[in-house]
Amino acid sequence: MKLVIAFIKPFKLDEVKDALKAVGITGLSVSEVRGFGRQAGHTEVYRGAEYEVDFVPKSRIDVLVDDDLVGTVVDTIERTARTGKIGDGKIAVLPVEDLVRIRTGERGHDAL
Amino acid sequence: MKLVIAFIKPFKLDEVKDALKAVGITGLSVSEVRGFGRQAGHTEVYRGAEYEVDFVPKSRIDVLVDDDLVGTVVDTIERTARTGKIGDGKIAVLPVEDLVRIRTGERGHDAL
Amino acid sequence: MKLVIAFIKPFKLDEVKDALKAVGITGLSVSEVRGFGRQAGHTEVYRGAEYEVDFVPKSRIDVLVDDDLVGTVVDTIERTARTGKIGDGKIAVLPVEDLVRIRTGERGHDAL
Amino acid sequence: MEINPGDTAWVLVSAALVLFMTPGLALFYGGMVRAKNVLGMLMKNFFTITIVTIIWVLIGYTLAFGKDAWGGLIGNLDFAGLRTVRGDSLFPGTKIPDIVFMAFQMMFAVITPALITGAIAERMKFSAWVVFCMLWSVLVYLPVAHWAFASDGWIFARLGARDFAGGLVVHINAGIAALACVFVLGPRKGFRREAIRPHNLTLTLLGAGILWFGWFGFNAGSALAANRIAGIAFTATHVAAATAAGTWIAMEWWRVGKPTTLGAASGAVAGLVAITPAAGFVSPLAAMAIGAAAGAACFFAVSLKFRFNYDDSLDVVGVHLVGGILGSIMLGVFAERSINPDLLVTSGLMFGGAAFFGKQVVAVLAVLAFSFVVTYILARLVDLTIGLRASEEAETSGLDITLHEERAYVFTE
Amino acid sequence: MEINPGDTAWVLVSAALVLFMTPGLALFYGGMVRAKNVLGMLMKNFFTITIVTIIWVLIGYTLAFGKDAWGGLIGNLDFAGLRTVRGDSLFPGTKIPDIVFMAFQMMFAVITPALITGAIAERMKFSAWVVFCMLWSVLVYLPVAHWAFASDGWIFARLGARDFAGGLVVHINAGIAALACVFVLGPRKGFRREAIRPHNLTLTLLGAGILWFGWFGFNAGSALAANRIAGIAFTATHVAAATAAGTWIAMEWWRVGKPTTLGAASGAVAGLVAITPAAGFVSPLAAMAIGAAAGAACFFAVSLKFRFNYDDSLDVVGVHLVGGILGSIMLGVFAERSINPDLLVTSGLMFGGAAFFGKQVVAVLAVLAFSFVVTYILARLVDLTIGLRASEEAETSGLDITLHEERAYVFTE
Amino acid sequence: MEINPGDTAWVLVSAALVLFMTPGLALFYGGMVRAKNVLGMLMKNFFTITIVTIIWVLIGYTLAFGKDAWGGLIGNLDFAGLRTVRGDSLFPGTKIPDIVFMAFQMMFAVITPALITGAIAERMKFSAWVVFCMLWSVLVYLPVAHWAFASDGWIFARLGARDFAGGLVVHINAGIAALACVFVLGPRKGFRREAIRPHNLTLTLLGAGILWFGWFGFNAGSALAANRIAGIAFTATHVAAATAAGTWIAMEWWRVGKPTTLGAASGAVAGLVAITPAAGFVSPLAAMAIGAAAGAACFFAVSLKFRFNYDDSLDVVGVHLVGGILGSIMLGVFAERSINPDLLVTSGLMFGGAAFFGKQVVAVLAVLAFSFVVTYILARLVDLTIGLRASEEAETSGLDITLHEERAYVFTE
Ligand SMILES: Nc1ncnc2c1ncn2[C@@H]1O[C@H](COP(=O)(O)OP(=O)(O)O)[C@@H](O)[C@H]1O
Ligand SMILES: Nc1ncnc2c1ncn2[C@@H]1O[C@H](COP(=O)(O)OP(=O)(O)O)[C@@H](O)[C@H]1O
Ligand SMILES: Nc1ncnc2c1ncn2[C@@H]1O[C@H](COP(=O)(O)OP(=O)(O)O)[C@@H](O)[C@H]1O
Repeated sequence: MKLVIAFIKPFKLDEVKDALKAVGITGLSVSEVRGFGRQAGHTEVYRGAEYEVDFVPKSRIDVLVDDDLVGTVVDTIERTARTGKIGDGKIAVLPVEDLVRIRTGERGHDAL
Repeated sequence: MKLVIAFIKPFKLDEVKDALKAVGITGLSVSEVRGFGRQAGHTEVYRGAEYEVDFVPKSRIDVLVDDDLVGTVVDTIERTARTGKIGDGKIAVLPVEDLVRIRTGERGHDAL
Repeated sequence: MKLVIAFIKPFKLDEVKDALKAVGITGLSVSEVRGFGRQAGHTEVYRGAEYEVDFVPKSRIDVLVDDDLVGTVVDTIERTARTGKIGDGKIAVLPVEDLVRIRTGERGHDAL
Repeated sequence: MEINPGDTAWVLVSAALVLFMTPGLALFYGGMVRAKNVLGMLMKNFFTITIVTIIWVLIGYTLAFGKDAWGGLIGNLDFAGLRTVRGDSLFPGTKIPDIVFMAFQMMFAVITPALITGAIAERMKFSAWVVFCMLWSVLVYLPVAHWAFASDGWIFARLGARDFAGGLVVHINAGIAALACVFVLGPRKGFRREAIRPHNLTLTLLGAGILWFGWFGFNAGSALAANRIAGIAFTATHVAAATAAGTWIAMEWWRVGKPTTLGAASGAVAGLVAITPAAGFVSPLAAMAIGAAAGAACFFAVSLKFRFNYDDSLDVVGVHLVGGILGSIMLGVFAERSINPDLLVTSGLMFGGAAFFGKQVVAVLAVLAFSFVVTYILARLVDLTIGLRASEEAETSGLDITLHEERAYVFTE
Repeated sequence: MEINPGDTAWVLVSAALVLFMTPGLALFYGGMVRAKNVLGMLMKNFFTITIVTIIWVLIGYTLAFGKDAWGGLIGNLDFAGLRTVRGDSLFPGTKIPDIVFMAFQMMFAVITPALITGAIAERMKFSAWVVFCMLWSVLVYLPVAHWAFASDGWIFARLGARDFAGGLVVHINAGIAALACVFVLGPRKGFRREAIRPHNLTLTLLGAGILWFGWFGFNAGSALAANRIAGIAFTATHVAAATAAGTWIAMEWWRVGKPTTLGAASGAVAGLVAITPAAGFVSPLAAMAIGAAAGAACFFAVSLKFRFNYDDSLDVVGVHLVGGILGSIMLGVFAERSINPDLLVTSGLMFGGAAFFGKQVVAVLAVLAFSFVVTYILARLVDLTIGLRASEEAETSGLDITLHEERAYVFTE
Repeated sequence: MEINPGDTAWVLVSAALVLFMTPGLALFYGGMVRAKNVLGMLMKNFFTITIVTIIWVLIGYTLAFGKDAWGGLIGNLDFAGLRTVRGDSLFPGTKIPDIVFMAFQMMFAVITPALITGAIAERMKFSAWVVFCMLWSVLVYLPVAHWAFASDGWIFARLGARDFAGGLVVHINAGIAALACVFVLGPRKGFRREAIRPHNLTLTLLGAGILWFGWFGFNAGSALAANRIAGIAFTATHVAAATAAGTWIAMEWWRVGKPTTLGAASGAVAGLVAITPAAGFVSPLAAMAIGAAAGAACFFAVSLKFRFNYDDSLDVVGVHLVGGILGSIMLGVFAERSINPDLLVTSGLMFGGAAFFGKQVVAVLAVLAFSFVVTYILARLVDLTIGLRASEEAETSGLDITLHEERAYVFTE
């Protein structure tokens, strides 16, 4: 059981979600984050005062996934989230020791 | 040391927090996420155009917890967050290698 | 490869980010969370009715980092985020099994 | 007699101002509900404009301002469809065209049921509101408006009580109806157990600002002329609002420890409500006294719902009912004949007019009884037929998504 | 003849109300775009006030209301720089100072191009808007205003069609121009593929409320006096808006399943648009009919863009063009000479005036053709020179950050 | 002489419009602070209405408009408690009831201290504001209002300078007071080090729209009649606002690279401020010149705080002080006697009236000196007694939670 975390460009979210659905992923969770990285932030101007804003908006996807699907999930995100421009983001895979579906109490594989 | 992550229905948040407090949990962090899963999303209509919105709002809870309390925490969340209807969400347990309390620099067990 | 997660006071965010940049961190992601912990929440009053709000706003930082930098990152966050008052927050280190840069497909160390 | 353009200009502006109050009210209330229900609240208010306007044109104006019919219960049908209301004659006793008076009064008919939406917030079905609002406008609002506003209405003409701009007709009427609705509808899930916090106080404060602004049309426009009575009413309105906000904040600071923006806004509205029946009849200092009393009384009144366990969600009872009663009664104390000799036969209690005081009390009681009983029956009726209340699922997920399939805010795109 | 202070007061207030409509429109539109583009939308609207006001003072008023020049295409330069417009004389046919009439009309010139911003939302460059708006005001708005509003304009004086407050000059004119712009500009990225949802419907509803309020100045102010015609127009305006909101919601409930707040707001605006040309010429019941037709027609019209694939983003075509045509034509049906004998020579179709109906049709076609052709040429011109469209990058990241270097909302600090 | 209903209608409407400006200002400012302080900002503005209204009724009106007392420092107590202000007589020199004039002027007294709240944003205690605002209204506003607005005030009657609607009394007065307050209060934590960004520019733009709308009442209402001067003032107001927004945006585009919505709103307000003293005395083209100068001058002025290190947080000094001085001086240049022969004895510099120019300069200097000195003393006094500044903790966590125990936005429920 793994947790795949991806930081992607927000406008790619729907595409990624649909692609994951297509390869058999039944669930995921998304949050809005502010990313700092190689991609430059932007300037904001208020009454003549300029502010450098380092952060750019990103979407974070968390997918809990069976070991045998991890490769597919990572590949799918990589492929659909890629624009080839700086700021496309990262994918990380973390080990999960236990997993529960709250509704039924099912554990591990069955909880997905 | 573990990190317990739970995706639950937002209106259950207060109940879950109070139950965790009751079993001796001294801290947790909550964020708002959009979940995709078995639970159907909803339709939105704007000037006659319909949009399927796959995502439903969920609350994500992150609890850092000692190894011996993990079972209690998972059970407590499972019990209090359950409505029995689709969309109750998941609980995952991840290994944590190190933990620090910023204020004091305490590590591991003492940091909680 | 590790994932360092820190829950800190929001007004410390810029300082922490700048310090991490200074020690060679090239990226991180930030989200807004509501924290529950030793630090007391606050009261809100609406038309004479008082509500205890247990949660305080915190910023969550996620940094993916090479094994050899983990110590530096944790120390840096600890040092810059500390005010010495209750509510300074926690830092957790989680193992990461795989890491991909979406733009290039680079893996592991090279993805950072 | 000729149309007076100055008077006509003022009443036209006032009508526009009163119309503007309904969106203002929508925002005032909308900011106080949770984010998942804000559109439901806005919708009930906006659509009330539609419902009442159509009724008003067809039969409302004539039932309110036609000559006594049915033994004075209501007006006759002389003006049905407004066919004979085309500005060719002046409205009796004024120098403005009848159609201008009609338009001004239309806006009062619109906002009165809208006030009730604050009490039934976050749980009533939209369809139920549409039906209830139609019935209530016809069977409760129009009779009461006829009694107190029409020149041959029994409260005005026979009893001799006075209601300058709608203490009886608008605030007591809507306030007691709100209470009846809440009894039938029951409380929101989580009432008294959970924190049900306003989701956007900037909307509420904006709404309060619009209400205050519009209320000048409501009260000073009710002089139906740009004359000194309009100036008296204008001043009284402003002074009462400002003073009531002050006393509410003072009470809050003293009893709760912190002065809140919601308190300031609520206090101002309480003052505006209380001065409504009295605006054209009292001096600035009397307006200050009425405002001060309203701020303090309504501050206490809004906490009664927790004590007696009725979910008057946004305090329609606490502010409009209590403020309306207070103002109508205090008019019986502070009215000065010398201020408005045309409309006042005697002064109030303070200036020796005990009889007038009594009349005000009778009028208040009559409206309370009539409105409560009829509203209660109507609410039960709607509940038994199509059901008043949204499903539990809708209440949990929010009315916006479930009833209107919209989300108020999408900040992430 | 003397200035009439009542009339002057009413037209001054009306001018202020019409000015207030432009910020109202900005919010109405601003709430409907995505959060990343809301400031771009507000900016185009606010800055239109600047652009048009400067033009108006220098040459606009005189080109619109100067005596026929260039064979009646436009007015002459008698009032250039407003040097001779200083309130020393009455505006002909009224009892208000010329400068007050000038100020009232200035606000119409301001809001008309602002209407177009709804169609080109979320993708037009600000610089392109500034240039386009200048050209369009001078080359499209001013001629059409002269034809239909000036006492010697050919549509008013020679053809004999009527436009009470701007069905032709404002709504058809801006609506068809919006269509031409959209043809040149092309659709937003993701149009018809992605959900492009309103980001803040509370702003949109607030904007609708302000528009409704301001429209009383727009329509009833066009009587240029505080008289019975103002009362007629005021009533018609309100009744049409309320009814149109009602039919839109009814259609939506029936065809889509859920009544929406955006639908209610859109319906109200559709009714306000449709009654604009007719407000001072029809009875309240006719206003109700016009409103009902507008609500239904515009409800269908807004879905045409998906069928025919033009990205009229916020439905300027569906609401203003369709509503404006409908109202101008229905005026040809419902006009009653007895309501406004000074301005109407005959009644409409329903009262036996077939000729008048024909004139209305001709006027509509003339404005459609002129405005479409000239606007299309202007838009192409601007596109070929400085480019109409923001970069793809800007469209993806949002116009606010890229064009204005601002963010609308920062809730986390 | 009889009341003129047209004039009365116009001044009543204007009073309502000026009242509406205070909530408008609250939103304008509220949008510019950080989300944690928005309610603190709204509260200070709303509550200023309460404070000043109560003072005005009791002693304010009489001290400002009573006959010269204390050697002309202030008015006498003839109208204390408004006991003799009941609409029974006309206000001298007008055809409106005294109570209507009183109500109109009350709204000026309300908004003037509210302007100062922009400078002390995000750090002043609410309790300190309440006390300071009371003292300032009585000891600074009322004397200056008496000098420049009362018919026997020395600036008006003896010096012979002119202030049509409050360039001296409102804008210079509040602007220089803001500077004095900032000196005593000190900068916000993080000033010049951190980005302190507006949290909600849609509120700010809405506020700017309301201010613009209300300013018609402020300036054109100051004609105290619905006459040609009102038309002149109305036009000048609008033209100056639009032009100033244009020059500010042009400067910004040129110097910073991007035109911003905050710039457009700020420019408009700068133009409105600058035209205030001059509105009823100048031609439309002169208004355009004044607006253009104000937009450019204030654009530069707002950056001075970074250079000279005073935290005039929302640019009250940069906009109101600088704009007010500019407008009062430029009135000395552009005033045309032929435009307003009743109030102007001579024209301005451009039309040969060097003396009048000098008088304007003297008046400006007098108000600057008086207001700065007294305000500085008052601010120190309040600071030494109850303390002006919120605790560091409160400043970090936000005034909303700590001072008012409320949160402006809760979007997640
Ligand atoms: N070390 C990191 N830890 C956590 N998130 C990161 C890290 N590096 C980058 N990110 C996330 O990925 C986003 C894109 O990274 P960036 O360096 O800008 O581009 P790229 O991934 O194309 O090299 C960042 O905005 C941030 O959200
Ligand atoms: N594989 C997954 N990875 C991450 N989050 C998930 C996953 N599956 C479900 N979730 C989260 O749990 C929520 C509920 O899941 P859902 O499938 O709708 O219901 P249930 O858990 O009752 O089967 C989702 O909305 C999402 O937030
Ligand atoms: N066990 C925990 N799991 C997850 N987050 C925690 C936990 N304990 C504390 N936190 C986070 O750290 C923040 C600070 O914790 P708190 O107990 O208030 O102070 P301190 O860390 O100084 O003892 C909390 O608001 C919460 O966001």
